Amino acid sequence: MNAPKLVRDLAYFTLKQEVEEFLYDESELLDSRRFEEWLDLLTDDLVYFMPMRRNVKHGDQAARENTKEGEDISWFEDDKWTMAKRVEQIMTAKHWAEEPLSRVCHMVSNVQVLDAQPSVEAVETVTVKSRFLVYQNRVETENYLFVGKRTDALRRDGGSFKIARREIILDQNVLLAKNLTVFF
Amino acid sequence: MNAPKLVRDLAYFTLKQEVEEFLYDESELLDSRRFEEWLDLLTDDLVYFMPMRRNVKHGDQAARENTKEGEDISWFEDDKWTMAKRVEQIMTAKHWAEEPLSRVCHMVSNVQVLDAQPSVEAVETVTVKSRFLVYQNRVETENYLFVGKRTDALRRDGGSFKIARREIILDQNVLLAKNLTVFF
Amino acid sequence: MNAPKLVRDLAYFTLKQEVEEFLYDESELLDSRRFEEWLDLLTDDLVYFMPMRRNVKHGDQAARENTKEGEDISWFEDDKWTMAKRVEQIMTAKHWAEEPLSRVCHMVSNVQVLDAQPSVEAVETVTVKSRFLVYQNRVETENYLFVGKRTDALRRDGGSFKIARREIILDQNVLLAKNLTVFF
Amino acid sequence: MDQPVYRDDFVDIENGTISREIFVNDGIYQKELETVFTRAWLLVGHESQIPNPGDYFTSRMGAESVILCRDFQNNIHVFLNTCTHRGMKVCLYDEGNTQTFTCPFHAWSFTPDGKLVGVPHEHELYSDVLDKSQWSLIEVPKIVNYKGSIWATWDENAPDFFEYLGGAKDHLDMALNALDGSDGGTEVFGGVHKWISPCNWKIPAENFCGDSYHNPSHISVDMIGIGPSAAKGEKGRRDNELADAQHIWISFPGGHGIHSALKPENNAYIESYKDNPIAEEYYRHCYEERQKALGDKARIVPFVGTIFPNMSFHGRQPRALCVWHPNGAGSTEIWRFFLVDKDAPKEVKDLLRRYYMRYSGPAGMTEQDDMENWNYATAGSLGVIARRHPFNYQQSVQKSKLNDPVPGLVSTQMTEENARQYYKCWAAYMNNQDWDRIMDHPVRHA
Amino acid sequence: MDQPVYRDDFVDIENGTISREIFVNDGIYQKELETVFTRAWLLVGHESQIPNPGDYFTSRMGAESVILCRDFQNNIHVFLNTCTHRGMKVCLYDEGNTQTFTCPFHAWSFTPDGKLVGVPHEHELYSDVLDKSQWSLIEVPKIVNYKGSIWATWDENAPDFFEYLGGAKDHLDMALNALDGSDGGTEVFGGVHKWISPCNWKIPAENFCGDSYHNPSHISVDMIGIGPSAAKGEKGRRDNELADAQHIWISFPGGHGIHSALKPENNAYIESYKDNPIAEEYYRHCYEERQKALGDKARIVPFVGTIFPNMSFHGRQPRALCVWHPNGAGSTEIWRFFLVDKDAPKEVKDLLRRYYMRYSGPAGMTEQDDMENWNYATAGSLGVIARRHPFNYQQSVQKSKLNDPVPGLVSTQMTEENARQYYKCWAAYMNNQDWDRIMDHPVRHA
Amino acid sequence: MDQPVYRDDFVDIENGTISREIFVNDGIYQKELETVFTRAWLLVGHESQIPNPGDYFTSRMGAESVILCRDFQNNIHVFLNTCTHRGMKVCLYDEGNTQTFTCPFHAWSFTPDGKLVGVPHEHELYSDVLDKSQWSLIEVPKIVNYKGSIWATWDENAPDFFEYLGGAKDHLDMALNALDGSDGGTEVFGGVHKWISPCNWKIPAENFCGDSYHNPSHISVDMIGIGPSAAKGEKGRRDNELADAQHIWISFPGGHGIHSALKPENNAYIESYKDNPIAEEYYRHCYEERQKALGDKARIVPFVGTIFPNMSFHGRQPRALCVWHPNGAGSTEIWRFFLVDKDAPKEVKDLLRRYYMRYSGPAGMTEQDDMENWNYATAGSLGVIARRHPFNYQQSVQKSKLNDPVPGLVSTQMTEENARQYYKCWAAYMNNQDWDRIMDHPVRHA
Ligand code: FES
Ligand code: FES
Ligand code: FES
Ligand SMILES: [Fe+3]
Ligand SMILES: [Fe+3]
Ligand SMILES: [Fe+3]
Repeated sequence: MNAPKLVRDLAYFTLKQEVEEFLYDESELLDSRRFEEWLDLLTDDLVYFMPMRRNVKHGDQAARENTKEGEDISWFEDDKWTMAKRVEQIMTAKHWAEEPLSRVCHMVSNVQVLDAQPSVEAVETVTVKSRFLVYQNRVETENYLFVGKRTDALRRDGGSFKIARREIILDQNVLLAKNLTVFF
Repeated sequence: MNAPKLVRDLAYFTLKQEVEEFLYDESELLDSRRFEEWLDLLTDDLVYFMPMRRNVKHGDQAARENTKEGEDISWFEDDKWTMAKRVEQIMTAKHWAEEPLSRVCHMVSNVQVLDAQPSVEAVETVTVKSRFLVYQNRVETENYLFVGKRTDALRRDGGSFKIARREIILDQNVLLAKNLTVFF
Repeated sequence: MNAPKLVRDLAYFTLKQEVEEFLYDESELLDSRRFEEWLDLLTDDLVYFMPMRRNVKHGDQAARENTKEGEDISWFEDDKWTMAKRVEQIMTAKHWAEEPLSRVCHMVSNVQVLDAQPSVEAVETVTVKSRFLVYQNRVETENYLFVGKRTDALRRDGGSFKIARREIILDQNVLLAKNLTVFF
Repeated sequence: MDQPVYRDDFVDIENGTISREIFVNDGIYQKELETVFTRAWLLVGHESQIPNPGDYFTSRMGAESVILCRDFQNNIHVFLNTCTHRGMKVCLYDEGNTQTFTCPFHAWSFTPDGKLVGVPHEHELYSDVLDKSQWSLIEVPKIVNYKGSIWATWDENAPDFFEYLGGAKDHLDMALNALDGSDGGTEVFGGVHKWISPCNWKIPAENFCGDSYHNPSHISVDMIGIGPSAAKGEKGRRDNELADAQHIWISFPGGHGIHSALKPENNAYIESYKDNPIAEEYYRHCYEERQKALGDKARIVPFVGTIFPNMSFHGRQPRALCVWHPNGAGSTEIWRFFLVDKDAPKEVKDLLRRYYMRYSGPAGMTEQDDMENWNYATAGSLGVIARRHPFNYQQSVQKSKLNDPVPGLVSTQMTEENARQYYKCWAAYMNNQDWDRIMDHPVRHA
Repeated sequence: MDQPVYRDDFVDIENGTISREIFVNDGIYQKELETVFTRAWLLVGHESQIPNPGDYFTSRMGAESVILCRDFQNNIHVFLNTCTHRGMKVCLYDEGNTQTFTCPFHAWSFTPDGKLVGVPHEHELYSDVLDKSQWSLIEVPKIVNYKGSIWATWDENAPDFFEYLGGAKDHLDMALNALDGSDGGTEVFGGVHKWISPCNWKIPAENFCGDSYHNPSHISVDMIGIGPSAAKGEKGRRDNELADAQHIWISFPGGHGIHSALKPENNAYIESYKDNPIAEEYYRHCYEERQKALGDKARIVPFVGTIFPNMSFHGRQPRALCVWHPNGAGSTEIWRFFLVDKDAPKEVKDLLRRYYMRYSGPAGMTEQDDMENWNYATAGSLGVIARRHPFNYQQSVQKSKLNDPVPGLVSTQMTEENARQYYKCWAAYMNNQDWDRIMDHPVRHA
Repeated sequence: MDQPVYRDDFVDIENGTISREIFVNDGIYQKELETVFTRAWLLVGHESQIPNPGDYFTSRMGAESVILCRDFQNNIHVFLNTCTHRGMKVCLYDEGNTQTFTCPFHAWSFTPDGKLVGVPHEHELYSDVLDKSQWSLIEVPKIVNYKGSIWATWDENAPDFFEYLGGAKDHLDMALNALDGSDGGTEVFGGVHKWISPCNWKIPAENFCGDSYHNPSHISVDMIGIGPSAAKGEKGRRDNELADAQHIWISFPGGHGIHSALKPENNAYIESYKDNPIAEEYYRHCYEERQKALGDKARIVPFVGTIFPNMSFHGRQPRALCVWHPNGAGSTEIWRFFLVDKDAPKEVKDLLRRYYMRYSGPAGMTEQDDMENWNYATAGSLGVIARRHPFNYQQSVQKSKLNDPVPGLVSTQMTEENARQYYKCWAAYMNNQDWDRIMDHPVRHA
């Protein structure tokens, strides 16, 4: 089976546990609305990308299904500066779309370590895939469910990691939410 | 990053694995409707608390967002005796709200070990945070989705744990279900 | 607590990690529509079973709640040949119910190793329970959520496993989807 | 198509039948919003939720969001939660304190007394056209603060609240007064239960107006015992202090239905908080105090009741004020405010809070089974064939007496008379009748 | 607004056009519930689901829940699943066995023959007012057990079932008889497929009344082969035993549409279960037995058909009885009961079960593609412009013959005549016409 | 019940009030679909989305799916996405290239010019009955390609597009021309934003027709700065190149409303892409080129506008074409196509893409706050009491001038005149008036 190629040895599983901890801690920061602390988890050269997804005929998926980074309009193609602005906006307390603040829950599952460079033992950058379910509930009865996949490039940062790249595949075509004010 | 403070060493990960096993086994008991066995997992001094959540203005969250334990009306502020009564009620086969029994699925993710006392190595009490998705399906087409966070105090009990305290944060304001007959 | 009986030692946790990797890699194959590769994960004597679930009175569950394998009509009671046909059908690009292809996300959680034969150390067959949330989104706004449990018999296959049996408990009565074109 | 206009034969209280249409028909639901909820007195909240100037609590009247607030002259107001410029909700919070309600859309701002005080660029853009005084927040014409409970109506011609309440007042009083009888000595706990229940709003309203016949709904809690003496082995879902009392079901003009009880002459207190000596002591003490204060009148003890159209109360445990907000023909948004004696000891308040939570609301072991029945009674009446078969309301027809042994149309046996009168009154609203006809009732002809 | 009353020009079978309104209009949907489903004979279930006294199976007629049960005198009944007191569903289970249906709300209880036998406190509360005999469970006036299949109608004036069925009976018989032709030798497997499909209910009903033209829907299964000889390399989705047969499409009074086939004189059996020798042997054997029993009549072999309004059957593989329950103008709740010879060997039953599951229902590789088309044919007709353009039903107009070569209005080439007659009959119901007009049909004028 | 027919007093532009009914009433919504969206010119897409023969893009007109495609003679067509046989959508893809649209149901097939070319078994089943030429795909009677933007109407009697557009053309031109003024020098980026917003479709349409008064909606982005000079410390959400300009609000016949600006005589370029020297250089260069080309006319610079009924554009940053597709009285499906100069350098295109994404759409920091207001302005107007209180449109009543300083009904101060005229025109459609009455407008009487 054409699975991620790393040897599943002790070093691998140790790294994976570390990565899981990191992703859970990250979710916790977001759901407890500690947005500035969350920003600190992003590298200065962050790429935060969420394409739109089209209905195309069998065989055309690779070429046409997703909008292209660096070329098309997508849902997100942000850098760190923009993410910081998004946080800054929430903090003004005048960002009506998040006032009152949403109740958000990030569930992360299926964590896969796809790659580790230069090596699992002395990792600098690890490529991680995960599944997410983000539940957003606002005001009285507004309710949105976002489900999909993330592929992250995590860069070693002392005892922890920083997010250098996050590609988010949201499994929707017409967006089934009025807004995308949550972070994924 | 202001993450849980424990050192992520072997002892930590071993404890965490144990805790995950416990939470999954617990879900399995609930979903297979082995309620009396589940009751055995609760300490006699159990506190089972689920606050209601309000929409409040930016900055007021800490003071006003959640109803307060020991003071306000909440969704649940139960002790073991009450939980036992809830189970007893289901077992009468006359608890119309659970007759026929719901089809329930507990998904637990993002397990975080926040604290271990007195130490990870010789743990007496471990504080665990997790995310849950509880899917409830009843009769023909009744369908409810509950998503949120739990913070548990697990007390060492021989080879396993018992639940001494469970605080449940359900990410809703107006409850989007007719009943709360499921255990979280 | 009447939990799965295996001793939770290092060998156990190592096996469990392996199993989790396998299940996540499997989900990834499905969600990235590498269906033929996924077929290779199924043994030739595969049993793929999903019963229907009835509303019955308290006490009748064991006898009457689920349709019976080898006797009743269920949602699925397939062998490998049939699964291969299902894949073959998608590949014709004329399977209208999957043309355009759905956007599918498999979230797997609560992985439990229920049994390992002949032993955890030298495992031939491992019995694994897990929870799933399968999110399916099609065309413009079609949206289906499938939540439930799987019990798999995984057979050792060199460094990995193959699926010899999968029993899927979908927590629904009247199916709340127009079709069951996704694999669970 | 599925929405015939309301027909008078839908409510036939002489023969004790009522059409299912009134519980499932979308057209009738719309008409209710227009004829009932724009005229009747509705419960909005409780004074203790807005103690200080600038405090507000976002509530609901019928299907609409309203703001209950206290202005800086300490006057209490109820406003429709919508900007008069272009309709944006001026408040998206459940509660809080504010100087002004400033609309997020174009920033018109209103003070807590409703006045439009801020209009950006008013001079350049609106000079001599916009009369600000005509564009205040939309306010209810009538409001009353009754022992802390706040009520309002959209009909300026509605009778005053006490006339509207009539004889039901004596019974509602018992819920709002302290246990020792002292006037309005209650407050509401923090935390208002709000949830959505798939039933027509009139079914729970009727349920509380005196449907004691639905006891079988609660067989499971009655079997296991969940009351304040349950740990000591008492069964049942509630204290047994009515063991020796005569239950009475009373209907009043305006459609209000009450279920109270009359204690025997000696009027002895019955132990009913055995699980907690402090509570037991408190209840006994209050009971005796009340008897000293009220004398023979103390023999009347409260149980439950419904103030037309959609407010119900629990006068005894679990003491609460409920509102059944219409939310579509087949959906009700239920709100419940829980009452407790202001001056009760902490132990008693805690015991009651816990009891309330295990008894009432979506997590309440008792009410869960009510809601299951309300839900599938509504669902079971949706069909074309079902709608051809009216509900049965023949229980204790013609068995009530006037003002005997207490004021009102009284039955000393279980009865659906309260329900029959409730729907007779409801029909008067549906026919847009004047207040005389609405308040028409057997007791008026006594 | 979007609900004009039904208009006669919506169904124009002379010109072969039918308005899209009848598939998407909410008002017309409501009218169907009131005019079609309260009068026509509907399939409720199968005798083999309730073998013993007290057994029940909860089913559906139109959009309403009904209970199919066997009383203790062994009589079969069909009741509306709603309490006559206040509408609560008296049964929330899919199936089971019970002494009484006791309502969870106020505990009125009914025996499986529908009688109201338990009314708590009856004497005190209902003496000389409640006539229990008038408040039994609401029962269908007409019911029939036809070879194990149970049918019912809400119209006491409806023609008897066999008159209603008319010539369609011979074809439905073939689905219900055993393969060897022995009378009603079938049973249903445990497990009833129930699912919700976003299409108007008439689209699948029409699809089964003889729309053989939609073969392109199934190109994917036809390409890969999923039938009982597929493992041996046969393509197609079904056995090929009709290879040498003359397909015939037949319409009958009452709107029923049948698609059967006529084998050549020699009527040779065609190998079609190559993947399994036991099945092959069983089918060959039954085929020959049937021929012995029926002689030349055996040349007629079943395929599919629709009994007006919403029951369809598969007479050949995958043998099944289907009901298309209306569930809103754009939604259908589909139920399917799978048939098999009572006395077939286990191997054959197992092979068929598996074949049925991979062919039919939401997991069925064939039906999945039908549903995709039913779904988006409905969705594609919702719009204002779309509604201005009727559907085309011109296929083989005027090409059918009367009673040649078999009874009925027969076409020996693919045709939409069955559909045209189906909607002509549907229109008669919509116009509340009498049964003579409803049963009016070319064969009546032959 | 809640659907009174449309009443003329709902729109009272003399007194500056408009009833909330028109934003929440389901009956009025249905009538809009029938009277407005079947007659007005609607934006369908952009030529650059279908460059080659056989290319198609699936779009929407009103609430219906349509196919924009290019046939093999290079002609552009717009078809209803529904099969003329039985309604199945002939295209379930968002875009692609095809030889034919072949229906998955019964395989009728249509070429990209709409012709029905394939009917299986045509000869046997349809000989001399089916006139294929009458069953082509349903095509719009009028279509126009205007500088790449494709527009269509279902009304063959509609005025030609340029007559329909009238004076609004000059302003829309500025969005579709390149920055240097060269004719139609724009293309759309790949990727069309599509999302569902819970508001009535007219609220955003009105918002873009000149509601500059809603600036307070954007206080958060204005506080922090998100524009192309923000990294250099500029605040505000957009470049400040209008700092020295005179804003003008213009209404045109047909209900179109425009908000543009008039630069001072010297018409100096204002630095506004400080974060990126290449962009700064490009903008300055284009600005000067445009001035050379247009001279004094270059002083008019675009901002935003709405082409009646549901198309809006952003002429300046973030340059885009928006469509507010009706999706129910309380729901709008929003589509946005983003424009950029064909010949702009990659750096500029990238900078703009990123700016567009952080500004517009569901992830746009600016538009998110608009949508919050549109959402709860709709929700806040649903109630029975709310509907009794009309919206206020009194801003700058009678303050507009005719053709001064530019053509049209012009206001040099913020105004709701564009909105008032928009709804006056909308009312004409609702009353099924002829095109003369629809196009009636003060400028016609100048
Ligand atoms: S809507 Fe409130 S200020 Fe305009
Ligand atoms: S509803 Fe069935 S007993 Fe009252
Ligand atoms: S619906 Fe398109 S071919 Fe029949
Ligand atoms: Fe009750
Ligand atoms: Fe088919
Ligand atoms: Fe804006």
